[in-house]
Amino acid sequence: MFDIAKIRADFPLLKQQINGQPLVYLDSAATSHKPQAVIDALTHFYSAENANVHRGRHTLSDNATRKYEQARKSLANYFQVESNELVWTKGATESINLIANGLTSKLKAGDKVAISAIEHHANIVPWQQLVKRIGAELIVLPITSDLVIDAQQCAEFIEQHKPKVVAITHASNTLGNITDLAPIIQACKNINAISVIDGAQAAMHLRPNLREIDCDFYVFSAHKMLGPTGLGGLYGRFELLNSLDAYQTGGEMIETVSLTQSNFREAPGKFEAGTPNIAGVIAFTEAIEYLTSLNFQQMRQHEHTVFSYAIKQLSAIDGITIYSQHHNNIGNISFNYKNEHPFDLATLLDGFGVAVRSGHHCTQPIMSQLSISGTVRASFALYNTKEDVDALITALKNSIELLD
Amino acid sequence: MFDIAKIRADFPLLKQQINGQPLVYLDSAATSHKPQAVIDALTHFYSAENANVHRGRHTLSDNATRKYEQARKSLANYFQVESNELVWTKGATESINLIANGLTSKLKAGDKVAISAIEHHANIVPWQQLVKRIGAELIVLPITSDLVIDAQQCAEFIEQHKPKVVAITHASNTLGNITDLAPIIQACKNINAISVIDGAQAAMHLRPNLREIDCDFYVFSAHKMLGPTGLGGLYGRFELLNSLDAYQTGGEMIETVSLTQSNFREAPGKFEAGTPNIAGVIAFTEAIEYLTSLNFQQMRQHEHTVFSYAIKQLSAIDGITIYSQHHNNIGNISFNYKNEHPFDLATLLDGFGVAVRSGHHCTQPIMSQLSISGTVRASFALYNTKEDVDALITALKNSIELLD
Amino acid sequence: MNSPFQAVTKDIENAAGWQQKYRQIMLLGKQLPVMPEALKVDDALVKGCESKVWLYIDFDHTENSLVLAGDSDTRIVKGLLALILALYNGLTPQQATQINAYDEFERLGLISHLSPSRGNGIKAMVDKIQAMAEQKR
Amino acid sequence: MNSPFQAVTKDIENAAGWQQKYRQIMLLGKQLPVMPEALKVDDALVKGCESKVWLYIDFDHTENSLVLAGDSDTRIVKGLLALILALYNGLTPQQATQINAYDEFERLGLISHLSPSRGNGIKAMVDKIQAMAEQKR
Ligand SMILES: Cc1ncc(COP(=O)(O)O)c(C=O)c1O
Ligand SMILES: Cc1ncc(COP(=O)(O)O)c(C=O)c1O
Repeated sequence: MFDIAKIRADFPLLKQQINGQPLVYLDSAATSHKPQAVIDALTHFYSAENANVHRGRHTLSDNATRKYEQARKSLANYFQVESNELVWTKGATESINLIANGLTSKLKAGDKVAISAIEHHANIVPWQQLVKRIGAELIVLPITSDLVIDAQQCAEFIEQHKPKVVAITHASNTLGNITDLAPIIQACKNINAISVIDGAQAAMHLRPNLREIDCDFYVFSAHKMLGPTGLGGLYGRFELLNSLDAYQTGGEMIETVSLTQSNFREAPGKFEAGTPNIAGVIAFTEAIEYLTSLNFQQMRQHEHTVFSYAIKQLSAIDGITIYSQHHNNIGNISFNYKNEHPFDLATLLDGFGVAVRSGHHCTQPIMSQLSISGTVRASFALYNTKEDVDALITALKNSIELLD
Repeated sequence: MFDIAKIRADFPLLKQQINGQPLVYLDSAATSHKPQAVIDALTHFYSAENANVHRGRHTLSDNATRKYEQARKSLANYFQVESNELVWTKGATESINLIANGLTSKLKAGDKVAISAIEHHANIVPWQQLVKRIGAELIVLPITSDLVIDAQQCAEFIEQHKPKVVAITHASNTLGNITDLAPIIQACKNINAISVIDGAQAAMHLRPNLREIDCDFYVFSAHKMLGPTGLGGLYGRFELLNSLDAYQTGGEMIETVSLTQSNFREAPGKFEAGTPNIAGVIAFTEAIEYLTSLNFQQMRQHEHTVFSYAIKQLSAIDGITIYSQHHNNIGNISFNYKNEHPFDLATLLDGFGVAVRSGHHCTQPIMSQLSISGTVRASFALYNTKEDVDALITALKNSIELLD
Repeated sequence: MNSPFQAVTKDIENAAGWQQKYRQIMLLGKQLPVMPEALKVDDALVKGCESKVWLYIDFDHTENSLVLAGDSDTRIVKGLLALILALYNGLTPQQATQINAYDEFERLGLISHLSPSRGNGIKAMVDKIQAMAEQKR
Repeated sequence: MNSPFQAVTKDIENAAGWQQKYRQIMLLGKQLPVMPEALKVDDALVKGCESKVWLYIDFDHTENSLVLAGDSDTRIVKGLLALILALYNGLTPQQATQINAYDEFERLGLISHLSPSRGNGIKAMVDKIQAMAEQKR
């Protein structure tokens, strides 16, 4: 059984009070909370294990290096890939930048790069910069009127327009919709396009088997997966990954340096210049272990139950517009109340102890498409409950009363 | 008074045992240990304050943002600069990459970029990449035969060769030598060259007043300044900083995004794409507060006493060659024993509980210059003592006995 | 303390609980004179806010006083804006520089809205008005 | 267990304390037959080590056995290399694949030297020998 009481007890932050009321945290799409094991790992590292890695000739450094490399194995296991196909970065944003930059010499003027209209800015702007740099063209994959990436249509679009790179999200941060990746990746394979999947939102909720998904690249942020801030990474199919242009340069990533020339190491080392986020990586292992200790089906079932309940309860309130798809959703619900500004709603909800996010959620193109300035977003994670939904609904009704 | 017993008690890691013996940590140039206050700040953040910044409309997020921006103020205070002149990165390596990349459109083929021969790889390779990209030329500033950047000679060299950029270290990680920056920066000003100072080693030991130093850029790593891993930053003179090409792109750093075009924010936001290392930044404030709570003169005096004692004791051992300058040193001593391999010495020292580093220390050009493959480096920080030196000397004598 | 501000803040001070306080703030916003569309130029738009906030700021040389107008597309920010206008509108530069909006917001239990993090533009507006007052003094 | 290895490890096992253990290891290194300079080609250099480590590996088809030679510029790695050579040199591929160097190093209290982090090349060497043995089996 999915023991939600036990799980909630593992997350110290959920015990906070806000404005004199128990916190109801519905902003996990922005960042997730951390289980005690992750926090303890950080404390333990800095108190008893702190050392730089890959460099020392002493016990602390050896142990830190071993744990650091062990973390890569844990994560490889989580994603079902090889350790040397995983690169640590400071977050999903850096991961996408690393890939977009690394593909520079593989593209030429006139080539096309495809993204969708529901991407996070992190999966838009780096591609805009790339195509600008090389005189390539950015094209936009079709979405349905309810803002879902239509896999079949996309596949056809890809085979027709033949982009060299296709970069799409596995799940939308604003809407929560899960993309049906299989037909899209098949289409990429058919035309030899490189597929880049933004897994920032999906990596925790969907525990993706990347061998099965069979994409070329997949990016994630640790802080959205129960791990610490300042850490993320990417998976890359080894040969392709290794063939990317180097991104940052400096210590650790080199084999030899003279004043006139340098040789770089193989992936993943090639992409990890400088001292990494050692404590972050080691603590993140605990997050991965925590996630894998849970039965995946049960976790998803629980998340689904809470999400569906939230959709049902929200829909029952007069004047609420929900923008998110009701099925096939990781658990992010974007909505508005009549013409009220999401800022006002979110501010009042906060007064009741309910933490949601309002705004454009770094997806301005979606907002343009919907002709709105923003939404209120309630996003759920494995530690949320139906009681959280009830608290949201009560607070929402009270807030509406204040507004009306 | 500089109460060293109290200070040591603030660093839990110093109480570790290695191989059954008390740890003697002489590897602070690789990474420093963290005072309890830094560790506590991490725990507290994740247990009671965790939220994403700049985005939320809820109390947790507001508080996290306030603390995050407060950290920038603390650091601005430490370096005596303005908050908006400081950019957070994941470390000194990324900082230099950000600057070298950002200068791309300011340079043209044939321009010169000057570095010294004692630079860390992080302050060599990004410049090699930059000059390669634009057809510019990398030139090497003169050093003296004992591997010190000769400020007067450098100033002349700069005025003669007129590089567009001069990138040098404030203190060498391998040798510890402190660069006399004033004449060099004056020379840069005279010919309008951009000065980039690698402060990775100096930032903690020298508490540099950057207004006074008057360089254009200064980079640092938090983990070498009692702070957490995965964090660093750079100072940039505001107008110049703001005029750099954007580096990473994505959320947070934009003002508006459409599918066809994006506008970027002003510095420092422009250079901080994606979710930052929030916990790291907030915990780093504690490190900065810790450092500033100490009387600077007393701290330097203490460091100097320990360093001088170490130099004296090491010099007294027959067969030891010291490569570091004996005065004007932040506290890094590189040495070898006869023709013994530094790896062997470091391994044996570790057996005695003494943590030093061996190898090329990411400064292969220095090793080529000295025609050696590496050195043993003992590096000291404010928490080290004469007793640590005594332990090093005893362990060294015993190790030599094992080797002879 | 100038009396237009005291008049408008009385109800906020007397509010029972935060809900009533917000209700009063939103009420204030509703009572704010309509900002002429002609004044809603790009220059008057406060940047970096989640909500749209305009602040028009001018100086009446004959009366030696600050002339302010503003608007926002959110109710709460508009109410806070009304407070700011009540605090500063029509004051001489000398008077304006003597006003500490932070203290007033603190007193009203609204200080968190003036924090840099809020991104609601309130802080930016206060800074802008103070800068104008300094300049004209 | 094959006897050349047992012969060389006896002193390590009996060593009193880690100092004596390292002394024995370095002694083993000193006794390692000189590696012909001709074999010290780039291909034999184990990459990514702080020390220089060469491992020459060949297969004697007539004898059906592994032929190994090696050298290092550090004493400790050279001693560990001597242990590896004693463990595998002259074995048939079948015999070699049955050897678990990790267990042996564990038993001798030297396992930390076989960790990926050490960067001393010992692990890389074991992996290389095992790969050759697998291939020739
Ligand atoms: C002088 C110098 N510059 C740059 C760096 C790179 O710092 P980091 O590895 O923290 O990015 C170091 C760290 O070893 C250093 O000592
Ligand atoms: C879908 C998506 N992609 C990318 C990102 C960027 O992640 P980060 O800010 O951790 O770099 C986010 C986070 O908001 C996201 O939700």
